[in-house]
Amino acid sequence: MPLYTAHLPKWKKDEISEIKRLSEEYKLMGLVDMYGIPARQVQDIRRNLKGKAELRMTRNTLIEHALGEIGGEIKDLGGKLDGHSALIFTNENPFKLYSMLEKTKTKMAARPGELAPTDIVVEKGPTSFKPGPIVGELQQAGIPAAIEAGKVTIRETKTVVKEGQEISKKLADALAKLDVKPMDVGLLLQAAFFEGTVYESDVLAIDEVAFYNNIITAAKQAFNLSLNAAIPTKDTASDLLTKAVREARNVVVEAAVVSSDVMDAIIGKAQSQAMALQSVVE
Amino acid sequence: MEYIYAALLLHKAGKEVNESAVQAVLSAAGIAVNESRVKALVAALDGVDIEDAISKAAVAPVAVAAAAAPA
Amino acid sequence: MEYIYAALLLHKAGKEVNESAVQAVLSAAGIAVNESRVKALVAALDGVDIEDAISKAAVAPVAVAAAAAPA
Amino acid sequence: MEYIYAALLLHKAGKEVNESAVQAVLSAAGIAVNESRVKALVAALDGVDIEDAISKAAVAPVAVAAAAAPA
Amino acid sequence: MEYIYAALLLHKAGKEVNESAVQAVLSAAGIAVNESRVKALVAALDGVDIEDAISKAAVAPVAVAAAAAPA
Amino acid sequence: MEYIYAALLLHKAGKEVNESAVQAVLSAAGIAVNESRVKALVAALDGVDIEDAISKAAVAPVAVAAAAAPA
Amino acid sequence: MEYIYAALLLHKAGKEVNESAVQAVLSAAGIAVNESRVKALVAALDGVDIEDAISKAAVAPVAVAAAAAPA
Repeated sequence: MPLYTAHLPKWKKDEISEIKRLSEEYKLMGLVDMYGIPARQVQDIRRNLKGKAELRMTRNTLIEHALGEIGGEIKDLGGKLDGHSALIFTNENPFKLYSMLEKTKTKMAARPGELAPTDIVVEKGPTSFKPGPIVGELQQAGIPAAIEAGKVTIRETKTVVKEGQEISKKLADALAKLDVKPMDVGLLLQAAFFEGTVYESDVLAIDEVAFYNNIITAAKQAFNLSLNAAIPTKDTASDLLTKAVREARNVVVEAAVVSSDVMDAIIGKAQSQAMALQSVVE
Repeated sequence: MEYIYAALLLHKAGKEVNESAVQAVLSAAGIAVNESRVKALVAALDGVDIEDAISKAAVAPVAVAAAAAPA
Repeated sequence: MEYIYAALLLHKAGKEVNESAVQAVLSAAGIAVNESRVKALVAALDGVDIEDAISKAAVAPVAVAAAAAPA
Repeated sequence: MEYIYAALLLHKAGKEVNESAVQAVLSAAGIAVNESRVKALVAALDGVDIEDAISKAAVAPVAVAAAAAPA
Repeated sequence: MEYIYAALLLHKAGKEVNESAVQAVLSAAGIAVNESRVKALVAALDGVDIEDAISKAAVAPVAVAAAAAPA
Repeated sequence: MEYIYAALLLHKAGKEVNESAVQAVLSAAGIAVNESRVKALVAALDGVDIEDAISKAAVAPVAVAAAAAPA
Repeated sequence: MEYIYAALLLHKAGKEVNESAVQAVLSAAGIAVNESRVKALVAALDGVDIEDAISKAAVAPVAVAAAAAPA
């Protein structure tokens, strides 16, 4: 390996050793896709990750060199490299990094030719524009614009492009003017090397809402099982008693078994039956 | 309401809700019976599915709860 | 439920809900009266404010209407 | 209410809800048994589908009022 | 559920809900008692305010109804 | 509640919920296992359709008050 | 769902929900453990208030009804 790098210029050698140093300093080394992220957004993301993760943009060839010199399983990361990859380092595990990156996503305007990530809707209402050629531009983009009370106004809420469809140049321009930012931009974790294993993006995506709902479901199932199978636990003993009493009350009222504790409920039922019948009769 | 109770009583006991039966029940309760009200009751109940009408009473509170919940 | 209706009938008629009165009403309806159930009913009603229990039932349908309307 | 608990205990255990069984359960719990209440209970439950009655939500006017009030 | 009713029965009778009492009630009902279940019940009930749990039942039916309504 | 989760875990894994299996799971979690609770759990689950029991909503009475309050 | 059950089991037992503990519980239940799913579980739980999620489960039946009612 040293022979291989021997002929590299000094800045390249420095870059490679910097990557190696970072890979030793951090538990996780990952690849993120930088495609289409404007410089300003990259700055924002870098700021948001400060103290949690370090982003390093460098040439693919240098990354490959570094991976080769480190050796071992980490070389598999090289297979995930593409022209827009950057390196990311953190001490978090890959799942946390993934959700962290999801959270640092920001919105930006669509560029011509991009696909709508969701249905793009233009809301009804006045705009800040004064009457002028803008009205025609909006209309040509399929946006129902008109002049009302001396202002350019969107006459009705309209879905201008469906999810997955291409955004035309006219529409992209019009949306930008209306300050509609439909595109999510952020770093997409392509793969991560952590504690001896390479994790690919498909295993890293965890739907946090679904996950939370699963916890609730599990707790509900446990509660249901405890009550329905009458298994008393510390958490459910009181609920079990209430269930039993409720069942007893139901029987009392349903079968009109008189019992001093529930006479009000029985009379109430008889009375509401009487009122129901009366409303039919009158 | 006592006329209705008498009708329900007869119905629950599986008896026919006719004028003489209603009259008998009310009298037994010591109520001075108004004959035309008995006639009106029996006439009004003609063709009414009492069981069905009663079961709506049980439904009412359900509606209350359901309606109250999202408020 | 017929025992309860008999009690409500007597109550509405302003009569005391005692064993013999309940028995008389049920018999007039042609019901074979179970003495223990009559006793149990009268015992269970002791101390119960029937008017109060009735008025609570009255709250329900009103609430239904009120709650259902804006829904 | 203890008479009902005894009945449901027997029912849930798959036993017949008859007078002697109810009496035995109540006595074992140290309750002084009132024979006519036991008779009344067994008579009232005669012909009742207990499983069905258990699952039917009883109309509780008091609770309804409480729930409806803040709506 | 029979174990739970046994506990309620004892509570209503003003007795302590302990292993031997639960066992006695269940045996009187002709149930082959599972000792572990009795132990588990008594252990789970330790520190539970039974009266409080009972009082909640009066409110519950409305919720049941509410939950059932849209189903 | 951990005993219930152990049962759910075994059930979902397609394993039989028997004493030794429950014990193994709880021990692996570092829990000092109470043998009679394990026995009680397995006994209570005997004949129970777990799939059915976990999906049938059991209303938590405590929740009623909480849910009703903001209504 | 087994991974969630394992996590809740550990949580309820007052144990830390870490990778080795989850792995041990799942293995004891005879489940072939997927290491990266375990890692994902532990990572996803970080920042989740399990106690809070559990308490939502108790409220849920009512909440479901409330949400469904106006539909």
